[in-house]
Amino acid sequence: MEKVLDKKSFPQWVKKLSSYTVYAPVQEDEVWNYEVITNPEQVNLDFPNTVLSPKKIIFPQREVYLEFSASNEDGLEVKEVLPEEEPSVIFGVRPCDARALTLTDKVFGGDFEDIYYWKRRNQVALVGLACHTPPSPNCFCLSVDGSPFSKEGLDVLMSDLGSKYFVEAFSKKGEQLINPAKTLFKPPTEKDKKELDKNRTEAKKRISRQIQNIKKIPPKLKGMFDSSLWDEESMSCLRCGICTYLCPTCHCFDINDEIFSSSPLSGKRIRTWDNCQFPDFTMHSSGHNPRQGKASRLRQRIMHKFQYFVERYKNYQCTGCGRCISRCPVGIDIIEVLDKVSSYEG
Amino acid sequence: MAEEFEPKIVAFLCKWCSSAGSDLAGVSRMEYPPNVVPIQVMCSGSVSPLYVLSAFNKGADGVLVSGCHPGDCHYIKGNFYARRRIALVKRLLDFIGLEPQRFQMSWVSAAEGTKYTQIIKDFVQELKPLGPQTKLRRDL
Amino acid sequence: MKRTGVFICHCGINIAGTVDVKKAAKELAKHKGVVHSEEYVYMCSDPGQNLIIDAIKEKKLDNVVIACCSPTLHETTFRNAAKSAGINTFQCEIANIREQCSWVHKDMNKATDKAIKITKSAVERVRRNESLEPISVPVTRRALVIGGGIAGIQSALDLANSGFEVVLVERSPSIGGHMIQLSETFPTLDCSQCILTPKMVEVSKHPKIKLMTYSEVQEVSGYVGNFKVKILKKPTYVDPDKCTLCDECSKVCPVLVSNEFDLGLTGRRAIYIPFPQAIPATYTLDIKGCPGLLPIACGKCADVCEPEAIDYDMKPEIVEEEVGAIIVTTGYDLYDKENMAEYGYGKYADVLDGLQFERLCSASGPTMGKILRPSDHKEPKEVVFIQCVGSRDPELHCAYCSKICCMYTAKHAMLYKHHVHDGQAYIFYIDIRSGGKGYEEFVQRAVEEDGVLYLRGKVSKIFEDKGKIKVWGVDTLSGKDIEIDADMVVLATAMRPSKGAEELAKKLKIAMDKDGFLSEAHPKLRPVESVTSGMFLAGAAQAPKDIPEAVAQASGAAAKAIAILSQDRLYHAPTVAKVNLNLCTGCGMCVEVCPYEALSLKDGKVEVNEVLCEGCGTCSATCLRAAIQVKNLTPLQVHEMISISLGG
Amino acid sequence: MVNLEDLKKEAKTVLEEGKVKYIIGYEKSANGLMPVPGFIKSPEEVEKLIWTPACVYNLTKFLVDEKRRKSREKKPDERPVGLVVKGCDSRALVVLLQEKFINRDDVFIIGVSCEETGVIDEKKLIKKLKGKKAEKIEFDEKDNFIVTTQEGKVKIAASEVLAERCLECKANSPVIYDVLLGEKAKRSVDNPFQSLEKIESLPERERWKFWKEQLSKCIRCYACRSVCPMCYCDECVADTINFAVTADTTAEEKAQKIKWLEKSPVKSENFVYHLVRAIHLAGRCIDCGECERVCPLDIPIRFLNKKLEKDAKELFDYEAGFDPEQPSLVSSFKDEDPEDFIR
Repeated sequence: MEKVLDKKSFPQWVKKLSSYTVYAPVQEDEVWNYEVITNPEQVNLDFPNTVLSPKKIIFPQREVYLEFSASNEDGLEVKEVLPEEEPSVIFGVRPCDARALTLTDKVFGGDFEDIYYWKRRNQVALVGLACHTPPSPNCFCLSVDGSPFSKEGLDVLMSDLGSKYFVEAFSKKGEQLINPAKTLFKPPTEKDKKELDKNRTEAKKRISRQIQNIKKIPPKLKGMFDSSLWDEESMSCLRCGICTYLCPTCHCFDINDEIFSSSPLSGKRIRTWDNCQFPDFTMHSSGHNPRQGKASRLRQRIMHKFQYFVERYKNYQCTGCGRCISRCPVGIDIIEVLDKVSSYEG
Repeated sequence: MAEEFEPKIVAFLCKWCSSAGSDLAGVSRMEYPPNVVPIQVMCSGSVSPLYVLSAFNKGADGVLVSGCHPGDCHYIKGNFYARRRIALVKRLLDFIGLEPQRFQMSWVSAAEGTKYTQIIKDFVQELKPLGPQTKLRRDL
Repeated sequence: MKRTGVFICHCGINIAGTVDVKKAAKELAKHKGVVHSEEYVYMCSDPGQNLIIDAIKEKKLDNVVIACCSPTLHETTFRNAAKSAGINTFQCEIANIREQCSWVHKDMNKATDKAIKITKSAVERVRRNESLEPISVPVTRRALVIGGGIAGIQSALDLANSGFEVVLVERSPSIGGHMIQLSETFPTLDCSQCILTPKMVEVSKHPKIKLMTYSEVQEVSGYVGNFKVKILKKPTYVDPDKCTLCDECSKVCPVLVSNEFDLGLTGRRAIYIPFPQAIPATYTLDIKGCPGLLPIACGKCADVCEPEAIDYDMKPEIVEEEVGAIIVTTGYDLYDKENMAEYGYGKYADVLDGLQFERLCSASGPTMGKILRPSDHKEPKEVVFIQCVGSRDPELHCAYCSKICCMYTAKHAMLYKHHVHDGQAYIFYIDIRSGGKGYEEFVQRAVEEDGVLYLRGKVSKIFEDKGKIKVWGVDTLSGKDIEIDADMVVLATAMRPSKGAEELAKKLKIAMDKDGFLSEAHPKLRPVESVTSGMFLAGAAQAPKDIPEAVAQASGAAAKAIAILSQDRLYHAPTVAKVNLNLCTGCGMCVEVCPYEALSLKDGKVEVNEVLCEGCGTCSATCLRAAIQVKNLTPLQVHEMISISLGG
Repeated sequence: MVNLEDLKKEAKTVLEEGKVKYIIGYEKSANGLMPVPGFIKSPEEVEKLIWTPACVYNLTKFLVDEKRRKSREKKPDERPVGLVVKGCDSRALVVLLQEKFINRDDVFIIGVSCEETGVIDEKKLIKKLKGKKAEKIEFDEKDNFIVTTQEGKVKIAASEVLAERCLECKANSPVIYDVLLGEKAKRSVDNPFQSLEKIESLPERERWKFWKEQLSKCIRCYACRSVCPMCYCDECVADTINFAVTADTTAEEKAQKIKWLEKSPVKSENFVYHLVRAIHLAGRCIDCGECERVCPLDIPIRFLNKKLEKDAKELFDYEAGFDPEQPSLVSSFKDEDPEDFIR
């Protein structure tokens, strides 16, 4: 389905979606993030990119699995806690972030279906916003099989045509978003389509950053487990969790019991995001840590994204959003690291 | 009718002065509200800021740290370190907007049963209008 | 999981009257890890203790909590009971639900809830206690007494006569303290020197006493049973073994300085003997007044000294001593002159303090026992004594009562009358405190037999006028203004801790109260012990007191010291700091805060001297990395206690 | 103004003389304006060094890595590490020395004075340039920066883009060094707590609202802790498992790890984390502002540290990072410390 929507009508569209929980980028101080929208006028799609990707809505940083309490002398009473199933829609999803969700879908929907993930995932519709200018100077989606107007993972893609949006729906979910506000949408003119094509051609050119020889990287990495490159490249790493927590594709988690009362026992079993850059990620209770230094952790991040994941799922586990580059406190640049991998000899 | 709010207070009392002073209040059969659960520590100087934050995190409506008067410390100078540390914690908690009444420090000697009684009475009175402490209480 | 037993005492109705002990026992029985919970009317009774012992054995309890009175009372009782049942004493904790709960609350429900929380908190603590045995250390069976006044002399003699070696350190050239300056002592009026000098001689001749006069304690390290003391022996420049006390040196000495023994009423030479009966009997060259130790500067004394006892090359010497116990008897000084300008003290020659008046009365004093005015050597006919000078005045001076002034002022007035029969003595007082054997009778005697005129009130003004000292005051009983043209005024100035006591207390790491007197460990039950184990207090260093009290306390302190010295080994509480070396970064912040110097850095990590550590835990709160904690009251234990106290 | 060539010359000399094993300095990045920390191992590599107003990093943090690395080596190179420090960074060195974390011989300090200026706040600059991409930034002789963008050079008043901490700086010039480049000039700062006082002066309710909103954003990436040169503990009290474990660590010791806070990034737990962090930095924080700079959620964490810095000054006349011999704030006291808050 292809439509155009006058920019002025956009809030009215959002208004029509009252049966949905609506998320959109909201700016607070200097930071953009997806938040629940109560006032459709509030939605502003003129944003660079959010700090956290929409991953945080479908795979929240903290999820309650179950609640437990000592009921009587017989033992524990355990109550499963599942996410509430409520239809929701996220506006302003960047194509790279939507592609990222298709990758986490593979992880959480493999041999084992993660019910917590899918309860939310199935209920959420993703409305994308094409990147006619790169939202970040470090965007490199083209290098990892993406594009600034990729529709992968999206239900709807909106493209800015100045005074209006070109709106494409690719799925039933997407059409269902448009249907309640049908009258607001008009069929696109040929001029609209032409402008769209032009914008898209321009958009690709505007992406200045790219990985050299990306295809060479997965096989190359295979022989680099013991390379000294990791030591060199991780020299300045601080061991913080920014690159990983902000990554739209990272999906590791930890499970903990949060005890509210030790006697009588009560608490919750929760999962939280975990982070391969933290020293405790691989810490054994014996005290042995197989990934002792930060070099091995940088290696893990790179290898997971560009070797293991590729071997398993035939995709890079990276969609080129550039967050890890822009936000790294010491300027560690995944593109540079990968370029060094390409040219690494020895 | 709703029951009157009863604040929960954790009191870190040093063994030699404040806990002894609290004992004296008992021996003298003074009366004060039962809102305080005392935790005897060896010295006010051993009260880590973590104890205070943890008490608020676990739902205390008020926290009291009480030690020997300056110069009277059984451990000579532990209370002086406590005074400095607690001053900083108190200022910081005020800064983030916790009601200043919720975190108190006192000097109570082994002979000051009356003073201990009064401090607890006042503390409970001051906390009642504030209602439950939710700012730092865990919201897990 | 550890098996815990909980025992809740009714204490008759002391606890059970306010706390629903049955409910509490029931609630505790539900608590995690509690396999036994019962209540009983008197846990401290023999049957009560047997309940605990039996339960430990039958139910194989790992630890027990007794919810009862304050741990200060029966902790030892119950820990011993636990021990007799075969578990470690530290596997027993007390939950104080009497003093801190049942006795202070009325509402039974709330008191019960609180008692349950207190008891659960003790359960959480005891479950994480380590089994510990007292730390044993050998004892150096010698003692150090600091201060050679009557208290120090008494302590030293008592220790020495019990067979222990004593090092007696006195900073002035002779022992004797203030008591040797006094003329007669109340209430018997026996001669102070006559009763003190035999003791001084005994000290000097005692084979077990090592007397170090003109010496000061410089540094103390170690711990009870094993102190190491560095003593600075100042040079006297006179070899006591050679000195024959011929006094030729002092005759040729060109320097005249104020004589401290007579409190400035007379002068002395730079080379001098403080008083004829001084112990040790030798001369001392005070270099403060001496023009120089080089023969070219003066050298007269050495020239005349036939036995060649004078040695200008004598150097300060540091003597190290090892002792097992220390008694501090540093005594008092009178309140500084500067503080008492309002009474013309220091301004008018005939306004004296009590000690100066003692010297005037003393047969060995500057006037050979005649009471004469310092200004003109005339006999004073009207003498005004003023009590509470600087004492009992929280606004301007000392808040406390100096305790002995009432008595010695009565004595002064009496002695004055005995010397000057036609004179009149007036005493301004606030009240008369004459508690003590024969004390009240003594005061009555002053009034009735010697016609001393007691005036209740304060002196408002003192000034000199035509050779008289005008004393204006009010008699608050009659309400009349009083003006006396006095010939002499004697001030009963406040007693202060002796100068240097503060510095010494810091070296010894013993506490001082707000007035600077040394703090006893407990005001009632441990009056001669300091808070630092192995260090004891006696005499006016602890608080103003008279001779019999100082002597009694000195003997008490000696007995306490003997209790330590008579043992082969000492036992020290094992609840001391413990370091997690994996976490320690060696920043040394804990080392800085430790009041006992029990911590030190070694190879970049902190190390605990368990014998010095008193377990206060200040280190643990200071450490940013939780690398140091006190055994059996660890942050984990406190964390669990906080949680359970708040209901979770 | 510090001449880059002087810096390179110094660096080259010490490397050639073998005085240092390597130099930690600022290096140009392949991508854009901001430099990266550089580890210069040979005299030839000295050319990589740069010195611009974008040299924000506090490189003393890397001494923590260096110390850990060295402790693992069997025969470590005992030569010092060369370290380029600004005034604020040098104060961090002072604290590390005070806490005996490093020895003076472990580091060869190449001090660079910020003189009358300081370093930029990248966010401020981006805002100021309104989308133009900065490629280069230089100090001007006066109070300006010269920024080169794709569209040419722009002159920007330094005060507009200087980092907040530089506007409130107490040490423009290194307080400890082996070599000093630049002048010991000091910019006069009217009030080092100006920005803090805006928050302080809010009513209690507003302060609470402010911090509740700010700290609720935290995702506990721990970048603030990771970047802080004072956060050198092997195991943080905020960690829920033991890191500092050896073969000797008993099961009981492991079981004794206290959960002062949960891993969940919810408001209450975030407060515990940030308050503990602030308290643990009391008297130690030297206001390099790195924690705030790296926060991906733009939480103004620096205020928490700044608050305690101010209190330490006001209450105890204590300032961190000037004297390595002074006892630290919480391991010392004065008899006259205020106690008007005590009942």
